[in-house]
Amino acid sequence: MIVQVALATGFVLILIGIYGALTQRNLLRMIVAFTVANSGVNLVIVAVGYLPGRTAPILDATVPAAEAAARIIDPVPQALVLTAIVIGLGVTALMLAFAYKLYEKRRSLDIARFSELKW
Amino acid sequence: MVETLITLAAILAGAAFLMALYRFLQGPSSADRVVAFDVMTIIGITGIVLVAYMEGRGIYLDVALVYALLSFLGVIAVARYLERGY
Amino acid sequence: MSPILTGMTVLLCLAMIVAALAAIRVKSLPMAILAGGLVSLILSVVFLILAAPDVAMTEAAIGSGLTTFLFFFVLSRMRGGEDD
Amino acid sequence: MIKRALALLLVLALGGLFASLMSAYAPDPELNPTARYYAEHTAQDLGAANLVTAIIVTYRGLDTLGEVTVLFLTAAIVGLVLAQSRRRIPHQPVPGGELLATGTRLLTPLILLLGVYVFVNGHLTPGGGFQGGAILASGVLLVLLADPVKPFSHGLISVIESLAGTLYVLIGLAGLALAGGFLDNRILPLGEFGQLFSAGAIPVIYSLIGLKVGAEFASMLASLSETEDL
Repeated sequence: MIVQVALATGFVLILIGIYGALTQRNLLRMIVAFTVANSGVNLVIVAVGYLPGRTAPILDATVPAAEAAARIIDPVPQALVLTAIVIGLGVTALMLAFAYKLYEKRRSLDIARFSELKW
Repeated sequence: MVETLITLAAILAGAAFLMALYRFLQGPSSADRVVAFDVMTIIGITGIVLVAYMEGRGIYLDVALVYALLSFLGVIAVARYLERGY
Repeated sequence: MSPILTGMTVLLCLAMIVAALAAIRVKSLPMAILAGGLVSLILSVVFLILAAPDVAMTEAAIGSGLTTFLFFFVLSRMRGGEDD
Repeated sequence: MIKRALALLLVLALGGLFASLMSAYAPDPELNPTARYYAEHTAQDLGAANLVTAIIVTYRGLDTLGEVTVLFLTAAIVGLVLAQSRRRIPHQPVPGGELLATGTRLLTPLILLLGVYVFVNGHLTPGGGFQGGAILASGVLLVLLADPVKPFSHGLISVIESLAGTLYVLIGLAGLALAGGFLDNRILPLGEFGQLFSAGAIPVIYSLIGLKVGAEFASMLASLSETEDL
Protein backbone atom coordinates (compact mmCIF):
# COMPACT_ATOMS: atom_id res chain seq x y z
CA MET A 1 0.00 0.00 0.00
CA ILE A 2 2.76 2.44 0.98
CA VAL A 3 4.67 1.55 -2.19
CA GLN A 4 1.70 2.19 -4.45
CA VAL A 5 0.93 5.54 -2.83
CA ALA A 6 4.57 6.63 -3.08
CA LEU A 7 4.88 5.49 -6.70
CA ALA A 8 1.69 7.30 -7.72
CA THR A 9 2.86 10.47 -5.97
CA GLY A 10 6.23 10.29 -7.68
CA PHE A 11 4.59 9.99 -11.10
CA VAL A 12 2.21 12.87 -10.37
CA LEU A 13 5.17 15.03 -9.26
CA ILE A 14 7.00 14.25 -12.52
CA LEU A 15 3.89 15.22 -14.53
CA ILE A 16 3.38 18.46 -12.56
CA GLY A 17 7.04 19.36 -13.03
CA ILE A 18 6.99 18.70 -16.79
CA TYR A 19 3.76 20.64 -17.25
CA GLY A 20 5.16 23.55 -15.26
CA ALA A 21 8.44 23.59 -17.17
CA LEU A 22 6.60 23.57 -20.50
CA THR A 23 4.03 26.27 -19.74
CA GLN A 24 5.88 28.78 -17.57
CA ARG A 25 7.40 31.83 -19.24
CA ASN A 26 9.73 32.90 -16.46
CA LEU A 27 13.14 31.18 -16.45
CA LEU A 28 13.36 30.89 -12.66
CA ARG A 29 9.88 29.37 -12.50
CA MET A 30 10.94 26.82 -15.09
CA ILE A 31 13.91 25.90 -12.92
CA VAL A 32 11.61 25.47 -9.89
CA ALA A 33 9.42 23.14 -11.97
CA PHE A 34 12.55 21.18 -12.95
CA THR A 35 13.46 20.63 -9.30
CA VAL A 36 9.92 19.38 -8.61
CA ALA A 37 10.21 16.85 -11.46
CA ASN A 38 13.64 15.84 -10.15
CA SER A 39 12.15 15.12 -6.72
CA GLY A 40 9.45 12.99 -8.37
CA VAL A 41 12.02 10.85 -10.21
CA ASN A 42 13.95 10.29 -6.98
CA LEU A 43 10.78 9.24 -5.16
CA VAL A 44 9.89 6.73 -7.89
CA ILE A 45 13.33 5.10 -7.80
CA VAL A 46 13.35 4.79 -4.00
CA ALA A 47 9.79 3.40 -3.99
CA VAL A 48 10.76 0.70 -6.50
CA GLY A 49 13.48 -0.50 -4.11
CA TYR A 50 11.11 -0.78 -1.14
CA LEU A 51 9.86 -4.20 -0.07
CA PRO A 52 6.87 -4.25 2.31
CA GLY A 53 7.56 -5.27 5.89
CA ARG A 54 11.33 -4.88 5.71
CA THR A 55 13.69 -2.29 7.16
CA ALA A 56 16.62 -0.08 6.23
CA PRO A 57 19.87 -1.66 4.93
CA ILE A 58 21.91 -0.77 8.01
CA LEU A 59 23.13 -3.62 10.21
CA ASP A 60 23.11 -3.09 13.97
CA ALA A 61 21.76 -4.77 17.10
CA THR A 62 18.20 -4.97 15.76
CA VAL A 63 19.27 -6.36 12.35
CA PRO A 64 22.22 -8.75 12.83
CA ALA A 65 24.33 -9.63 9.80
CA ALA A 66 23.20 -13.27 9.83
CA GLU A 67 19.55 -12.52 9.02
CA ALA A 68 20.23 -9.46 6.88
CA ALA A 69 19.11 -11.01 3.58
CA ALA A 70 15.64 -11.70 4.97
CA ARG A 71 15.07 -8.37 6.67
CA ILE A 72 16.54 -5.49 4.65
CA ILE A 73 15.35 -3.76 1.51
CA ASP A 74 17.29 -3.30 -1.73
CA PRO A 75 20.21 -0.89 -1.09
CA VAL A 76 21.14 -0.26 -4.74
CA PRO A 77 18.34 2.24 -5.64
CA GLN A 78 19.17 4.17 -2.48
CA ALA A 79 22.81 4.50 -3.52
CA LEU A 80 21.69 5.70 -6.95
CA VAL A 81 19.29 8.30 -5.58
CA LEU A 82 21.81 9.52 -3.02
CA THR A 83 24.20 10.54 -5.78
CA ALA A 84 21.36 11.78 -8.00
CA ILE A 85 20.26 14.30 -5.37
CA VAL A 86 23.78 15.71 -5.04
CA ILE A 87 24.18 15.99 -8.81
CA GLY A 88 20.72 17.58 -8.93
CA LEU A 89 21.95 20.42 -6.74
CA GLY A 90 24.92 20.92 -9.07
CA VAL A 91 22.62 21.03 -12.10
CA THR A 92 20.34 23.53 -10.38
CA ALA A 93 23.30 25.77 -9.54
CA LEU A 94 24.45 25.62 -13.16
CA MET A 95 20.98 26.51 -14.48
CA LEU A 96 20.76 29.42 -12.04
CA ALA A 97 24.17 30.73 -13.10
CA PHE A 98 23.09 30.68 -16.75
CA ALA A 99 19.79 32.38 -15.87
CA TYR A 100 21.82 35.12 -14.16
CA LYS A 101 23.97 35.61 -17.24
CA LEU A 102 20.91 35.71 -19.52
CA TYR A 103 19.31 38.32 -17.28
CA GLU A 104 22.50 40.36 -17.42
CA LYS A 105 22.35 40.30 -21.24
CA ARG A 106 18.65 40.97 -21.79
CA ARG A 107 17.34 42.50 -18.55
CA SER A 108 14.49 40.04 -18.62
CA LEU A 109 13.70 36.50 -17.58
CA ASP A 110 10.87 36.06 -20.08
CA ILE A 111 11.63 33.05 -22.26
CA ALA A 112 9.84 34.70 -25.23
CA ARG A 113 12.58 37.35 -25.42
CA PHE A 114 15.25 34.78 -26.18
CA SER A 115 14.48 34.08 -29.80
CA GLU A 116 17.88 33.43 -31.42
CA LEU A 117 17.38 29.71 -31.68
CA LYS A 118 13.68 29.88 -32.45
CA TRP A 119 12.41 28.15 -35.56
CA MET B 1 -1.09 2.38 26.73
CA VAL B 2 1.95 3.41 24.74
CA GLU B 3 0.20 2.42 21.53
CA THR B 4 -2.71 4.71 22.33
CA LEU B 5 -0.39 7.58 23.13
CA ILE B 6 1.54 7.13 19.90
CA THR B 7 -1.69 7.01 17.89
CA LEU B 8 -2.88 10.15 19.63
CA ALA B 9 0.43 11.89 18.95
CA ALA B 10 0.29 10.95 15.27
CA ILE B 11 -3.27 12.25 14.94
CA LEU B 12 -2.40 15.52 16.69
CA ALA B 13 0.70 16.02 14.54
CA GLY B 14 -1.34 15.32 11.41
CA ALA B 15 -4.00 17.85 12.40
CA ALA B 16 -1.35 20.48 13.17
CA PHE B 17 0.31 19.75 9.82
CA LEU B 18 -2.95 20.27 7.94
CA MET B 19 -3.58 23.57 9.72
CA ALA B 20 -0.08 24.80 8.92
CA LEU B 21 -0.50 23.70 5.28
CA TYR B 22 -3.75 25.68 5.08
CA ARG B 23 -1.96 28.76 6.38
CA PHE B 24 0.87 28.22 3.90
CA LEU B 25 -1.52 28.10 0.96
CA GLN B 26 -3.89 30.83 2.12
CA GLY B 27 -1.57 33.12 4.06
CA PRO B 28 -2.29 36.67 2.97
CA SER B 29 1.23 37.95 3.62
CA SER B 30 4.69 36.51 2.99
CA ALA B 31 5.39 36.43 6.73
CA ASP B 32 2.40 34.12 7.29
CA ARG B 33 3.72 31.67 4.73
CA VAL B 34 7.26 31.72 6.06
CA VAL B 35 6.09 31.05 9.61
CA ALA B 36 3.83 28.25 8.33
CA PHE B 37 6.89 26.77 6.56
CA ASP B 38 8.82 26.82 9.84
CA VAL B 39 5.92 25.18 11.72
CA MET B 40 5.79 22.41 9.12
CA THR B 41 9.53 21.84 9.59
CA ILE B 42 9.02 21.29 13.33
CA ILE B 43 6.12 18.92 12.67
CA GLY B 44 8.34 17.11 10.19
CA ILE B 45 10.82 16.44 13.01
CA THR B 46 7.92 15.00 15.03
CA GLY B 47 7.04 12.78 12.09
CA ILE B 48 10.63 11.51 11.83
CA VAL B 49 10.71 10.63 15.53
CA LEU B 50 7.36 8.83 15.24
CA VAL B 51 8.60 6.81 12.26
CA ALA B 52 11.78 5.92 14.18
CA TYR B 53 9.69 4.67 17.10
CA MET B 54 7.25 2.68 14.99
CA GLU B 55 9.96 1.01 12.91
CA GLY B 56 11.99 0.32 16.05
CA ARG B 57 15.22 1.72 14.58
CA GLY B 58 17.04 4.16 16.84
CA ILE B 59 19.48 5.13 14.07
CA TYR B 60 16.72 6.99 12.23
CA LEU B 61 17.06 9.70 14.88
CA ASP B 62 20.25 10.94 13.17
CA VAL B 63 18.04 12.22 10.37
CA ALA B 64 15.97 14.19 12.89
CA LEU B 65 19.20 15.73 14.22
CA VAL B 66 20.26 16.95 10.77
CA TYR B 67 16.74 18.16 10.05
CA ALA B 68 16.55 20.12 13.31
CA LEU B 69 19.96 21.74 12.97
CA LEU B 70 19.62 22.78 9.33
CA SER B 71 15.99 23.50 8.55
CA PHE B 72 15.86 26.85 10.34
CA LEU B 73 18.30 28.12 7.70
CA GLY B 74 15.50 28.32 5.12
CA VAL B 75 13.54 30.76 7.26
CA ILE B 76 16.64 32.92 7.78
CA ALA B 77 17.24 32.92 4.02
CA VAL B 78 13.74 34.23 3.31
CA ALA B 79 13.91 36.77 6.12
CA ARG B 80 17.24 38.12 4.90
CA TYR B 81 15.85 38.23 1.36
CA LEU B 82 12.87 40.28 2.51
CA GLU B 83 15.13 42.77 4.32
CA ARG B 84 17.54 42.92 1.34
CA GLY B 85 20.29 41.30 3.38
CA TYR B 86 22.44 39.65 0.69
CA MET C 1 1.42 0.39 13.89
CA SER C 2 1.13 -0.08 10.14
CA PRO C 3 -2.21 1.80 9.76
CA ILE C 4 -0.59 4.89 11.27
CA LEU C 5 2.34 4.64 8.84
CA THR C 6 -0.02 4.23 5.90
CA GLY C 7 -2.10 7.19 7.03
CA MET C 8 1.01 9.30 7.42
CA THR C 9 2.19 8.35 3.94
CA VAL C 10 -1.14 9.27 2.37
CA LEU C 11 -1.31 12.59 4.21
CA LEU C 12 2.28 13.54 3.35
CA CYS C 13 1.90 12.52 -0.30
CA LEU C 14 -1.26 14.60 -0.70
CA ALA C 15 0.48 17.55 0.95
CA MET C 16 3.41 17.08 -1.42
CA ILE C 17 1.16 17.19 -4.49
CA VAL C 18 -0.60 20.30 -3.16
CA ALA C 19 2.77 21.98 -2.54
CA ALA C 20 3.98 21.05 -6.04
CA LEU C 21 0.84 22.55 -7.58
CA ALA C 22 1.41 25.67 -5.48
CA ALA C 23 5.01 25.81 -6.72
CA ILE C 24 3.90 26.18 -10.33
CA ARG C 25 0.69 28.17 -9.76
CA VAL C 26 1.39 30.72 -7.01
CA LYS C 27 1.66 34.36 -8.08
CA SER C 28 4.77 35.57 -6.30
CA LEU C 29 8.10 34.03 -7.28
CA PRO C 30 9.65 33.83 -3.77
CA MET C 31 6.62 31.91 -2.56
CA ALA C 32 6.89 29.54 -5.54
CA ILE C 33 10.50 28.85 -4.54
CA LEU C 34 9.44 28.31 -0.92
CA ALA C 35 6.76 25.86 -2.06
CA GLY C 36 9.44 23.98 -4.01
CA GLY C 37 11.45 23.79 -0.79
CA LEU C 38 8.37 22.46 0.98
CA VAL C 39 8.16 19.59 -1.52
CA SER C 40 11.74 18.59 -0.64
CA LEU C 41 11.05 18.94 3.07
CA ILE C 42 8.04 16.59 3.02
CA LEU C 43 9.81 14.28 0.59
CA SER C 44 12.55 13.62 3.11
CA VAL C 45 10.01 12.30 5.68
CA VAL C 46 8.50 10.09 2.95
CA PHE C 47 11.97 8.72 2.16
CA LEU C 48 12.34 7.80 5.83
CA ILE C 49 8.99 5.97 5.78
CA LEU C 50 10.28 4.09 2.70
CA ALA C 51 13.19 2.89 4.89
CA ALA C 52 15.86 5.02 3.22
CA PRO C 53 17.50 7.05 6.02
CA ASP C 54 20.59 7.88 3.94
CA VAL C 55 18.49 9.40 1.17
CA ALA C 56 16.29 11.18 3.70
CA MET C 57 19.34 12.79 5.27
CA THR C 58 20.68 13.92 1.89
CA GLU C 59 17.33 15.38 0.93
CA ALA C 60 17.00 17.17 4.29
CA ALA C 61 20.48 18.68 4.01
CA ILE C 62 20.40 19.57 0.32
CA GLY C 63 16.82 19.81 -0.88
CA SER C 64 15.31 21.99 1.79
CA GLY C 65 18.33 24.11 2.67
CA LEU C 66 20.90 24.65 -0.06
CA THR C 67 18.59 24.59 -3.11
CA THR C 68 16.25 27.20 -1.62
CA PHE C 69 19.27 29.32 -0.78
CA LEU C 70 20.70 29.22 -4.29
CA PHE C 71 17.37 30.41 -5.70
CA PHE C 72 17.15 33.30 -3.24
CA PHE C 73 20.76 34.35 -3.89
CA VAL C 74 20.06 34.64 -7.62
CA LEU C 75 16.65 36.23 -7.05
CA SER C 76 18.10 38.92 -4.79
CA ARG C 77 20.42 40.02 -7.62
CA MET C 78 17.49 40.61 -9.98
CA ARG C 79 15.21 42.83 -7.97
CA GLY C 80 12.62 44.62 -10.06
CA GLY C 81 12.99 42.46 -13.15
CA GLU C 82 11.96 39.06 -11.91
CA ASP C 83 8.24 39.20 -12.62
CA ASP C 84 8.07 39.82 -16.35
CA MET D 1 -3.02 28.83 -25.99
CA ILE D 2 -2.09 26.11 -28.47
CA LYS D 3 1.20 25.71 -26.64
CA ARG D 4 -0.65 25.06 -23.40
CA ALA D 5 -2.89 22.49 -25.08
CA LEU D 6 0.14 20.71 -26.56
CA ALA D 7 1.81 20.59 -23.15
CA LEU D 8 -1.37 19.20 -21.62
CA LEU D 9 -1.54 16.57 -24.36
CA LEU D 10 2.06 15.51 -23.72
CA VAL D 11 1.43 15.33 -19.97
CA LEU D 12 -1.69 13.23 -20.53
CA ALA D 13 0.19 10.83 -22.81
CA LEU D 14 2.97 10.47 -20.25
CA GLY D 15 0.33 10.01 -17.56
CA GLY D 16 -1.19 7.12 -19.52
CA LEU D 17 2.26 5.55 -19.83
CA PHE D 18 2.90 5.92 -16.10
CA ALA D 19 -0.55 4.52 -15.27
CA SER D 20 0.15 1.38 -17.30
CA LEU D 21 3.50 1.04 -15.53
CA MET D 22 1.77 1.45 -12.16
CA SER D 23 -1.00 -1.08 -12.79
CA ALA D 24 1.49 -3.83 -13.64
CA TYR D 25 3.74 -3.16 -10.66
CA ALA D 26 3.87 -5.43 -7.64
CA PRO D 27 6.72 -5.29 -5.12
CA ASP D 28 9.06 -8.30 -5.18
CA PRO D 29 8.65 -10.69 -2.27
CA GLU D 30 12.40 -11.43 -2.22
CA LEU D 31 15.61 -9.49 -2.80
CA ASN D 32 17.04 -9.73 -6.30
CA PRO D 33 20.38 -11.61 -6.66
CA THR D 34 22.59 -8.49 -6.64
CA ALA D 35 21.01 -7.10 -3.49
CA ARG D 36 21.15 -10.55 -1.88
CA TYR D 37 24.88 -10.75 -2.59
CA TYR D 38 25.42 -7.35 -1.02
CA ALA D 39 23.31 -8.28 2.02
CA GLU D 40 25.11 -11.54 2.64
CA HIS D 41 28.72 -10.62 1.89
CA THR D 42 29.21 -7.00 2.96
CA ALA D 43 29.56 -7.67 6.68
CA GLN D 44 32.44 -10.14 6.44
CA ASP D 45 34.04 -8.89 3.20
CA LEU D 46 34.13 -5.15 3.87
CA GLY D 47 33.12 -4.81 7.53
CA ALA D 48 30.75 -1.90 6.88
CA ALA D 49 27.43 -1.84 8.74
CA ASN D 50 25.76 0.58 6.34
CA LEU D 51 25.26 -1.24 3.04
CA VAL D 52 24.54 1.97 1.13
CA THR D 53 27.94 3.31 2.18
CA ALA D 54 29.59 0.03 1.19
CA ILE D 55 28.02 0.23 -2.28
CA ILE D 56 28.90 3.88 -2.82
CA VAL D 57 32.48 3.77 -1.54
CA THR D 58 33.70 0.31 -2.48
CA TYR D 59 31.45 -1.77 -4.75
CA ARG D 60 30.70 1.22 -6.99
CA GLY D 61 33.69 3.34 -5.97
CA LEU D 62 34.70 4.26 -9.50
CA ASP D 63 31.24 5.74 -10.16
CA THR D 64 31.59 7.87 -7.05
CA LEU D 65 34.97 9.14 -8.23
CA GLY D 66 33.33 10.12 -11.52
CA GLU D 67 30.49 11.79 -9.70
CA VAL D 68 32.80 13.85 -7.52
CA THR D 69 34.57 14.88 -10.73
CA VAL D 70 31.24 15.98 -12.23
CA LEU D 71 30.59 18.09 -9.13
CA PHE D 72 34.05 19.63 -9.41
CA LEU D 73 33.39 20.50 -13.05
CA THR D 74 30.04 22.03 -12.12
CA ALA D 75 31.63 24.20 -9.44
CA ALA D 76 34.37 25.28 -11.86
CA ILE D 77 31.85 26.15 -14.59
CA VAL D 78 29.65 28.11 -12.19
CA GLY D 79 32.70 30.07 -11.08
CA LEU D 80 33.78 30.65 -14.69
CA VAL D 81 30.34 31.76 -15.89
CA LEU D 82 29.83 34.16 -13.02
CA ALA D 83 33.37 35.54 -12.82
CA GLN D 84 33.19 37.77 -15.89
CA SER D 85 30.36 40.07 -14.89
CA ARG D 86 31.49 43.69 -14.89
CA ARG D 87 31.03 45.71 -11.77
CA ARG D 88 28.16 48.05 -12.61
CA ILE D 89 26.28 48.61 -9.37
CA PRO D 90 28.35 47.59 -6.37
CA HIS D 91 26.27 45.25 -4.27
CA GLN D 92 25.56 46.67 -0.81
CA PRO D 93 23.81 44.26 1.49
CA VAL D 94 22.20 45.22 4.77
CA PRO D 95 24.31 43.74 7.59
CA GLY D 96 22.64 41.15 9.78
CA GLY D 97 21.26 42.02 13.19
CA GLU D 98 22.81 41.37 16.58
CA LEU D 99 20.74 38.23 17.15
CA LEU D 100 21.79 36.66 13.87
CA ALA D 101 25.47 37.54 14.38
CA THR D 102 25.57 36.05 17.88
CA GLY D 103 23.55 33.01 16.86
CA THR D 104 25.88 32.39 13.95
CA ARG D 105 28.93 32.53 16.17
CA LEU D 106 27.28 30.01 18.49
CA LEU D 107 25.87 27.65 15.87
CA THR D 108 28.51 27.48 13.14
CA PRO D 109 30.96 25.31 15.14
CA LEU D 110 28.09 23.00 16.09
CA ILE D 111 26.99 22.63 12.46
CA LEU D 112 30.57 21.95 11.34
CA LEU D 113 30.92 19.38 14.16
CA LEU D 114 27.70 17.66 13.06
CA GLY D 115 29.02 17.54 9.50
CA VAL D 116 32.25 15.90 10.62
CA TYR D 117 30.29 13.45 12.81
CA VAL D 118 28.07 12.52 9.89
CA PHE D 119 30.89 11.71 7.49
CA VAL D 120 33.20 10.03 9.98
CA ASN D 121 30.37 7.68 11.06
CA GLY D 122 29.24 7.05 7.49
CA HIS D 123 29.93 3.31 7.66
CA LEU D 124 27.90 2.80 10.87
CA THR D 125 24.93 5.15 10.83
CA PRO D 126 22.92 6.86 8.10
CA GLY D 127 24.97 9.56 6.49
CA GLY D 128 28.33 9.86 4.84
CA GLY D 129 30.47 12.09 2.72
CA PHE D 130 27.76 13.64 0.57
CA GLN D 131 25.47 14.46 3.48
CA GLY D 132 28.35 15.64 5.65
CA GLY D 133 29.67 17.80 2.83
CA ALA D 134 26.25 19.41 2.37
CA ILE D 135 26.10 20.10 6.12
CA LEU D 136 29.57 21.72 6.06
CA ALA D 137 28.45 23.89 3.15
CA SER D 138 25.34 24.85 5.13
CA GLY D 139 27.61 26.08 7.92
CA VAL D 140 29.51 28.22 5.40
CA LEU D 141 26.16 29.47 4.15
CA LEU D 142 25.10 30.58 7.63
CA VAL D 143 28.28 32.66 7.87
CA LEU D 144 27.57 34.18 4.44
CA LEU D 145 24.01 35.03 5.51
CA ALA D 146 25.04 36.70 8.74
CA ASP D 147 27.86 38.77 7.29
CA PRO D 148 27.62 39.01 3.50
CA VAL D 149 30.53 41.40 3.06
CA LYS D 150 33.07 39.22 4.88
CA PRO D 151 35.90 38.39 2.45
CA PHE D 152 35.76 34.76 1.51
CA SER D 153 38.98 32.72 1.31
CA HIS D 154 38.91 31.06 -2.09
CA GLY D 155 42.49 29.92 -1.63
CA LEU D 156 41.72 27.83 1.44
CA ILE D 157 38.69 26.25 -0.25
CA SER D 158 40.64 25.28 -3.36
CA VAL D 159 43.53 23.88 -1.30
CA ILE D 160 41.15 21.67 0.72
CA GLU D 161 39.38 20.61 -2.45
CA SER D 162 42.51 19.65 -4.41
CA LEU D 163 44.17 17.98 -1.44
CA ALA D 164 41.11 15.81 -0.73
CA GLY D 165 40.76 14.89 -4.41
CA THR D 166 44.43 13.95 -4.77
CA LEU D 167 44.42 11.84 -1.60
CA TYR D 168 41.23 10.09 -2.76
CA VAL D 169 42.86 9.03 -6.02
CA LEU D 170 46.09 8.04 -4.22
CA ILE D 171 44.16 5.78 -1.79
CA GLY D 172 42.43 4.23 -4.79
CA LEU D 173 45.82 3.54 -6.41
CA ALA D 174 47.11 2.08 -3.11
CA GLY D 175 44.19 -0.34 -3.23
CA LEU D 176 45.35 -1.34 -6.71
CA ALA D 177 48.88 -1.99 -5.41
CA LEU D 178 48.26 -3.54 -1.98
CA ALA D 179 44.80 -5.16 -2.15
CA GLY D 180 42.33 -6.47 -4.70
CA GLY D 181 41.78 -3.52 -7.00
CA PHE D 182 41.17 0.18 -7.48
CA LEU D 183 39.54 1.72 -4.36
CA ASP D 184 39.62 -1.58 -2.46
CA ASN D 185 39.12 -0.76 1.23
CA ARG D 186 41.21 -3.65 2.60
CA ILE D 187 44.49 -1.74 2.55
CA LEU D 188 43.79 -1.06 6.26
CA PRO D 189 42.76 -3.80 8.74
CA LEU D 190 39.02 -4.42 8.79
CA GLY D 191 38.86 -4.19 12.58
CA GLU D 192 35.95 -5.21 14.75
CA PHE D 193 32.53 -5.00 13.08
CA GLY D 194 30.49 -2.04 14.34
CA GLN D 195 33.36 -0.01 15.82
CA LEU D 196 34.38 3.46 14.66
CA PHE D 197 37.80 2.30 13.44
CA SER D 198 36.65 -0.55 11.26
CA ALA D 199 35.72 -1.26 7.64
CA GLY D 200 39.28 -0.64 6.40
CA ALA D 201 39.69 2.52 4.37
CA ILE D 202 35.97 3.34 4.07
CA PRO D 203 35.90 6.05 6.80
CA VAL D 204 39.04 7.65 5.37
CA ILE D 205 37.70 7.69 1.82
CA TYR D 206 34.29 8.96 2.89
CA SER D 207 35.86 11.73 4.99
CA LEU D 208 37.88 12.85 1.96
CA ILE D 209 34.71 12.79 -0.17
CA GLY D 210 32.95 14.83 2.50
CA LEU D 211 35.68 17.50 2.56
CA LYS D 212 35.75 17.62 -1.23
CA VAL D 213 31.97 17.89 -1.64
CA GLY D 214 31.76 20.52 1.12
CA ALA D 215 34.49 22.59 -0.52
CA GLU D 216 32.80 22.34 -3.93
CA PHE D 217 29.40 23.42 -2.62
CA ALA D 218 31.03 26.24 -0.62
CA SER D 219 32.83 27.53 -3.71
CA MET D 220 29.55 27.41 -5.69
CA LEU D 221 27.81 29.43 -2.97
CA ALA D 222 30.67 31.90 -2.74
CA SER D 223 30.75 32.54 -6.48
CA LEU D 224 26.98 33.06 -6.51
CA SER D 225 27.10 35.43 -3.55
CA GLU D 226 29.95 37.49 -5.02
CA THR D 227 27.95 38.52 -8.08
CA GLU D 228 26.76 42.10 -8.51
CA ASP D 229 23.33 43.66 -8.60
CA LEU D 230 21.86 43.86 -12.06
